[in-house]
Amino acid sequence: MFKKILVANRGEIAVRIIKACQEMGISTVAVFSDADRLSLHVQIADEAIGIGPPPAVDSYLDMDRIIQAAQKTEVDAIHPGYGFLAENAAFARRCEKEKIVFIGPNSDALELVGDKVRSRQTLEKADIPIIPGMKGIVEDTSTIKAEAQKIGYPVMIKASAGGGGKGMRIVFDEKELTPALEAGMREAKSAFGDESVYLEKYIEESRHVEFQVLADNYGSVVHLFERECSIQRRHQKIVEETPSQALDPELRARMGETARKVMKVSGYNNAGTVEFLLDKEKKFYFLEVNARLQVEHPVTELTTGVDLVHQQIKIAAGEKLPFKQEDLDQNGHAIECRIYAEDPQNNFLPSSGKILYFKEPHGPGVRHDCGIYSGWDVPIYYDPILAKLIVWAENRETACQKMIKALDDYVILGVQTSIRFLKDLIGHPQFHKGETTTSFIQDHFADWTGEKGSEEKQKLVLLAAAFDSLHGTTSGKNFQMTKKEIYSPWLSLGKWRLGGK
Amino acid sequence: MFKKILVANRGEIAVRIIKACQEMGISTVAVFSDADRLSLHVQIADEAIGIGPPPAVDSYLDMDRIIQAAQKTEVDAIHPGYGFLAENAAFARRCEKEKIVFIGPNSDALELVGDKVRSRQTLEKADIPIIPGMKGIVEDTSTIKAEAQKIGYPVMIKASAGGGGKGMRIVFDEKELTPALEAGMREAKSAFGDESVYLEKYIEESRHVEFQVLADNYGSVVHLFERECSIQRRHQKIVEETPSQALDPELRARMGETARKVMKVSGYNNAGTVEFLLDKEKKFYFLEVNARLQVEHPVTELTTGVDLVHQQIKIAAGEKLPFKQEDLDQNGHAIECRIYAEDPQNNFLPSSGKILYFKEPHGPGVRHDCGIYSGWDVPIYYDPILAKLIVWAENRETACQKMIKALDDYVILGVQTSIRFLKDLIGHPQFHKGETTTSFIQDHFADWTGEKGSEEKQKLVLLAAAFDSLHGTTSGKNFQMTKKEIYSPWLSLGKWRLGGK
Amino acid sequence: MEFEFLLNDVLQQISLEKKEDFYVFSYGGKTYEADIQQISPHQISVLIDDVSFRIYTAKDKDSRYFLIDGLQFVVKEPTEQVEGFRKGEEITSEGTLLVKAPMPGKVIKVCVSEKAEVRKNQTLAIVEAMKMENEIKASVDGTIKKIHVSAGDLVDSEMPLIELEPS
Amino acid sequence: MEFEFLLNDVLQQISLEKKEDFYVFSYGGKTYEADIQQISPHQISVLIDDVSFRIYTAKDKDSRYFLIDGLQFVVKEPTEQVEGFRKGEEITSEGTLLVKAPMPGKVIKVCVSEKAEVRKNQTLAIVEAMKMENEIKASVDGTIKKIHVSAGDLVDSEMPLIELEPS
Repeated sequence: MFKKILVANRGEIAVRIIKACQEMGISTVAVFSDADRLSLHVQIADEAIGIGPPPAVDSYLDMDRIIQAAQKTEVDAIHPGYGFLAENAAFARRCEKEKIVFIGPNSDALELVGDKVRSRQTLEKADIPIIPGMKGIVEDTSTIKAEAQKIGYPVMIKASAGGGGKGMRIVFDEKELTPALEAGMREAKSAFGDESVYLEKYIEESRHVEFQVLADNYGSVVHLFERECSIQRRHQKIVEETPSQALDPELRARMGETARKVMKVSGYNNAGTVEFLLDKEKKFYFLEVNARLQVEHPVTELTTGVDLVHQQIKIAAGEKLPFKQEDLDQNGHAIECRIYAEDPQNNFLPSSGKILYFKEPHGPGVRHDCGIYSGWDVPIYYDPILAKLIVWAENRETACQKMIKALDDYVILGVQTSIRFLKDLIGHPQFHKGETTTSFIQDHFADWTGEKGSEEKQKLVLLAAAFDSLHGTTSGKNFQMTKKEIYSPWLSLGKWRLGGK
Repeated sequence: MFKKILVANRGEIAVRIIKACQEMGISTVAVFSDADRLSLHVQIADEAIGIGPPPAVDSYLDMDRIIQAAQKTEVDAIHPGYGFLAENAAFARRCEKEKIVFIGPNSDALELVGDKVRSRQTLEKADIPIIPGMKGIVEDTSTIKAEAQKIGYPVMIKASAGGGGKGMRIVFDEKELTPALEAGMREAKSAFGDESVYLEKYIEESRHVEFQVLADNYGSVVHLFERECSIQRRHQKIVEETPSQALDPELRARMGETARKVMKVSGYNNAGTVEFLLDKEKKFYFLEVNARLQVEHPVTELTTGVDLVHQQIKIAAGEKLPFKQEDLDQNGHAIECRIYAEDPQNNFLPSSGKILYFKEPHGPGVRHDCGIYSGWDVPIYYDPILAKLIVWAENRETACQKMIKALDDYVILGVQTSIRFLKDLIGHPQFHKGETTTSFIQDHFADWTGEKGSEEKQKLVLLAAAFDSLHGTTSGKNFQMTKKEIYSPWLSLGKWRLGGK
Repeated sequence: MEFEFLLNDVLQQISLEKKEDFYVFSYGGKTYEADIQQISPHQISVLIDDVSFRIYTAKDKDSRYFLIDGLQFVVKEPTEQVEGFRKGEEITSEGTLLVKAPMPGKVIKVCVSEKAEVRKNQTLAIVEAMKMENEIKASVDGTIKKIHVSAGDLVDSEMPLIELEPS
Repeated sequence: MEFEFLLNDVLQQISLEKKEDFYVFSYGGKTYEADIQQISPHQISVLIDDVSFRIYTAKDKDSRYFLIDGLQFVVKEPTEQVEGFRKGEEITSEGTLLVKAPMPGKVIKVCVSEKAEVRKNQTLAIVEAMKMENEIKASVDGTIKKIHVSAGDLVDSEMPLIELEPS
C-alpha cells in the first residue's frame, strides 16, 4: 500500500480524499494556490505545498508545479479528485513517466474516453446505443449549420474534453447556433484548456441516469448500480439520488451490463461512471464516461456500503476487487444536494465573499462532505460548490423528509446559497412523485422567487435585532431610536399564536 | 399517527428523539429544569416547558410536572428516552390513565421486566438460562451473608429497579459486603427512587452481549441482532459494537431466538433489549430486560438500516412491524464510543464546567449524537454523558481506524473528557483482536495515565501560546517577557524534522 | 426602548424592554413576553408562550443577517437610502439606466458598442465568475450611452458596466 | 520577543518574531520559520517546512488550553505559584494534609470522625456528582485533625473536606 499520497485538488473533494487516506494510515500532501492558504484541505493534511497564484491555470492546472510538489514530498501516488487534472491524459502520462502512481484510469483509457468524439465512434462499433450526433469535433464553423440541420434541432453543444456542464449549450434554432458555439468553446477552453466542442441531438424530457463502475487492474469490472442526476440547472447537476425511480430490476440489470461493457471495451481501470440518457420510452443512450470520482459518489457509497475512495486507492495500489457483481446490493435510498455559493433568486449567479457564520446539519443518516467553515472567504476563482449534503433512509419518502429537515437546519450567513431553493425543490409534488427530467427546473422553477417569510418570522427577526441592539452583542453601531414612550406592557399581553408552529 | 409528542428527557437522547419526530412531521415539546434552559433540546423543539429546579427528583423525575406539561401542550404521546421515568411502570400507568400514549412497553410488561427479581422467576420457569442468584430482594441485611455464601463469592449487588451501572457493586469477600450494600442501596435510591437490591453470582471473564428487540402491539416480535457492550468502567458501558466477535451464526440465532422468547413470555411490546452474559465457554445467561431505547441503539441502526426511534413511535401509534425476522440482516460493522465529561487520568471523576470550545468530528460513516455546544455549561446534576460518537464501515478493522481518526478530530476544550482514553482503548492490541470482557479496562487500563505529548507537540503549543500573546487574540493578560535579545534567525535555521508526521 | 429597522427594505418598528428575567416587546399594537437567551455570539434562543425559536445572526459592515428555520433576513439601519431598483441596476440622476456587475468576476466580452440600439433581454456583456459565464442582459429597450469596461477587466460587485438610455 | 510559559507545570521559554509574511521562532537553541495563520478565534494553522498543523485554543480565567491531534495542553502564566501536590490535596503551613473536593458535588457521607486514625486508601468521605458516588480516600496513613463538612453539604471543587495529620 502507498505510504504517502498527494491530493491535487481543493475544497470538499480534497477534504474527502485526505480523510480517506488518514483512515487507511496513508500520509497526505495538500497543494494550495495563494487563494487557498486558509482552506480546509490545507489544515487537515499532513503536509501542504503552495503551488502558485490563484488562477487555476497557474496552480491546480499546472502539471509542472504539481509534479514538483509530489517530488519534493516524495509521494507514491497522486489523487486528482474531480475537475482540474482529473481527466487529463497528458497528466496521467506524465505521472507514469515520473514513476508516481496516478489514482485513476490508465492514460490510454483516459485518452480514449476523454475524447468524447472518438469514444462515441469506438462504442458505436461495439453496439453500445449512442445519441445521434457529429462524428467529429466542430472544425469548421461554416459547415456547422449543415451538421446541426442533419442532426435536427434542438441540438446540444458539448465540450469534447469535459463534463460538469462546462461548455454545454442547448440550441433550439439556427440563429442561436453561432453565439452558443462561441460561448461553449470559450468556456471549454477556460475549464479544460481545450476548446474542442461537438454537436449531438438534444433529447427532450429525458432523464440523466449514470452507473458507477469499479475496475481493477486484472480485468474485473463491476457496477455499483445507478444514480439519477436529472435535476440540473445550467447543465449542472444539483440533486442526485439512488435508486432511480425510472428503473425496474430488468432495465437496471441491462443498463448495468452495458456500463460494464463500455468499460471493458475502453480498457478502463479504477473508478469511473458511465452516463446515459433515458428517454420517455425508457430507451437509453450512452452519453459519456466520467473517468474519475464523481461529485455525487456518496449516494452510491451510502446504498452499497462501499467506500469508493478507499477502493480507488486500493485498485491503484494493485489490489484486486474484493467483491464480484453478485455480491453487490442496493440498500435503502440516498439523496444528495449540492450546496453552491450562488443566488437562486438572481438567476443562480455565483456569490463570493466571507461566510460570516456556518453551522452544518447533523443527525442519523445525514452526511455532510464539506470544505468550508465560519469566517472563510469564498474565492471567486473556482467552482462555487461549498459542500454536499447527503441523506440516507430506509426509503425515498423518509429520505426526502430527512433532506428537508437537514436543509432547514443548515445555517450559512453572509453568502447566498442554493439551500432554500433545494428545499422547495425536494418538497415539490413532482419530485415527490419521482417525475424528474433534465428540464425539471425549467418546467417547475423558472419563476421561483422563494419564500419571503411569514409575519411571525419577521416579528422574530425584529425582536432579535432589537435584542442585539439593546445588548450590543453583534452591532458596533447605534441604531436610531424614536423617543415615543412604550405603553405599559401589562395592559394588553398578546397571545403569540393559537395553533402550533 | 401522533400530531405532537412530549420528550420527557434531556441531553443527547432528547435531541435524537426530537429530530426523529421532526423527520416524521410530528411536533415536539421539550421539558427542561432550571439548569437546562440553555440546553440543546430546548432550542430545537417546537415548544419548551420549564418543569422545576435542577435536581431530577424535582423536575425530570416529577411525574406530576411532566403530565401537567403534556396536558398544557395537548400532546398525544410522551417519549421518555432512557433513564429518568423511562422504566417507571407507575408513570406508564399514569399516562394510560391520562389518555396519553406512553412510547414504550405496556405498564404490565414494564412492571414485570422492571422488577429484576420477579422477572428472573418468570423466565426461569420458561426455561430461559438465568445466572444463579437470590430469589428475592435483600430484605434483611442480617441474613444477607448467608445468601452470599450460598451463591458463592464473587457476588454482584444489583438494583432491582434499574440499569446503567447505578447501584451496582462487585463483592469479592464477606467483609466488603455491608459497605457495598449500603452504597448500592443509596445509589439505587438516588437514581431510581427505589433502594431495592439483590445478589447474583458474578461471572468472571464474561462478555456482555445484548439483543435489540422490536415488538408490535399485535404479537409480532423480531430481534435486530446483538450488540457487544463488554467494555465497561464502574459497571457503565463506554464502548459498544456490533457484530460481536464472540458470536458465530449458530450462537447468534440461538441467542436471538431466546431474546424473542423472553419478550413473548413477558408480554412485551415496543422496543427493548435483552441482556445476556456470555461466559468463556460461550454459555449464555439472561441478565435483564432494558425496557426502553438504549444509549447504544445507534450501532444497531447503522448495521440493520432500521431507525429504532421511528419504529418506537410507529409501534406506539398502533402500526404493525413492517418486516419479519427473515427480512432483517446485519451489514458491515459499527462501533460507538460514549463521550463522558470525566477525567480518565483522575479515576474517571466527573468533570463539570463550561465547554470553552467544541468541534465535532465529521466524515463518511461518522455519526455523532450530541447534546452540547461551544459555551455550554455542563451541569453537575445529571449523568455526565455529553455525546456519542458512532462509526460504520465495511468491516471491523476499518471501523476501528475510522473511530481512532474521529477521536483524533474531536475537540473539547475546558472540561475533561474520556476521548484520549477511548482512543488508546480502541487502539489496544487486545481490542483489535476482539478479546473483550467486562474486566477489559481493569485488566489493561488500570494504570493508564495517557500520553504526555511529544517534544514536537510541546514546541507547537509554546509557539501557539507565543503567537496568541503576540497578537492578544485570546489572552487578556500580559505575559512576562525577558529582555534578552533574540539572536539572528538567519544564522541557524533548524529543520523541523526529517521523517513524516 | 423603541427601535426602527429596515427589514427586507421595509421600515419597521419594535419596542423592547428587559424585565427581571424576561423581556417585554411590542409590535403591531400588541405586547408580548419573551424569554430571550444569548446562546453564542451567533445564536439566540427565544421562548414566547412556550414556543421555542432558534435565531442565528451575523453581521458585516452594512447589514445584520438573521436566519430562522433556514430562511435568511437582512436588517439594515433605517437611515440608509432605500434603492428601489433590482440588484445590478440603478437609475442615474440623468435618467439613464446604469447596468452594474451583479457579482465580482472578469469581463469576458462586451457584446454591444456605444450608440447601438438594444432590445430587452439582448445580451450586453458576459462576465465570468467561478468558471461560469454569466450573460448580462438589457432589462428594457434602449440605446447604449456609455461602456465603462472592456474585455479582460476584473470587476467588483456593483461596479458600473454599461449605461443605457431607455427608449 | 521572548515569552515564558508554564506548560504542564514546567517553565518553558520561546521567542517569536513576525517577518514579512511569516514568523521566526527559537526554541531549545534552534530557530525555525513558520507560516502561522489565525483561522478563527479558536484555531490557528501552522506550516513549518511544509508540515501542516492545526492547533485549537481556548482560555478561561486561569489558563489557556491548546489541543493538537486530540491531545490537550494547559498553559499558565509563569508568575503563578506551582503547586507540587496532586489535585485535591494541599500541604498546609502547619504540615497537615488538607484533602479537598476533587469536583463540585454533594457530600453523601463522612466516613471518619475527628482524632480517628486512618490508613492509606481508607475511605474518608463520599461525594456524589452527576449521579455517581465517588469515594475520597486517604493518600497516607495518619490521624484526622479536622472535618470541614458534613453529610448533605454542597461543595465546590477544591473546597476543604478533611484535614489529616500524616503519621
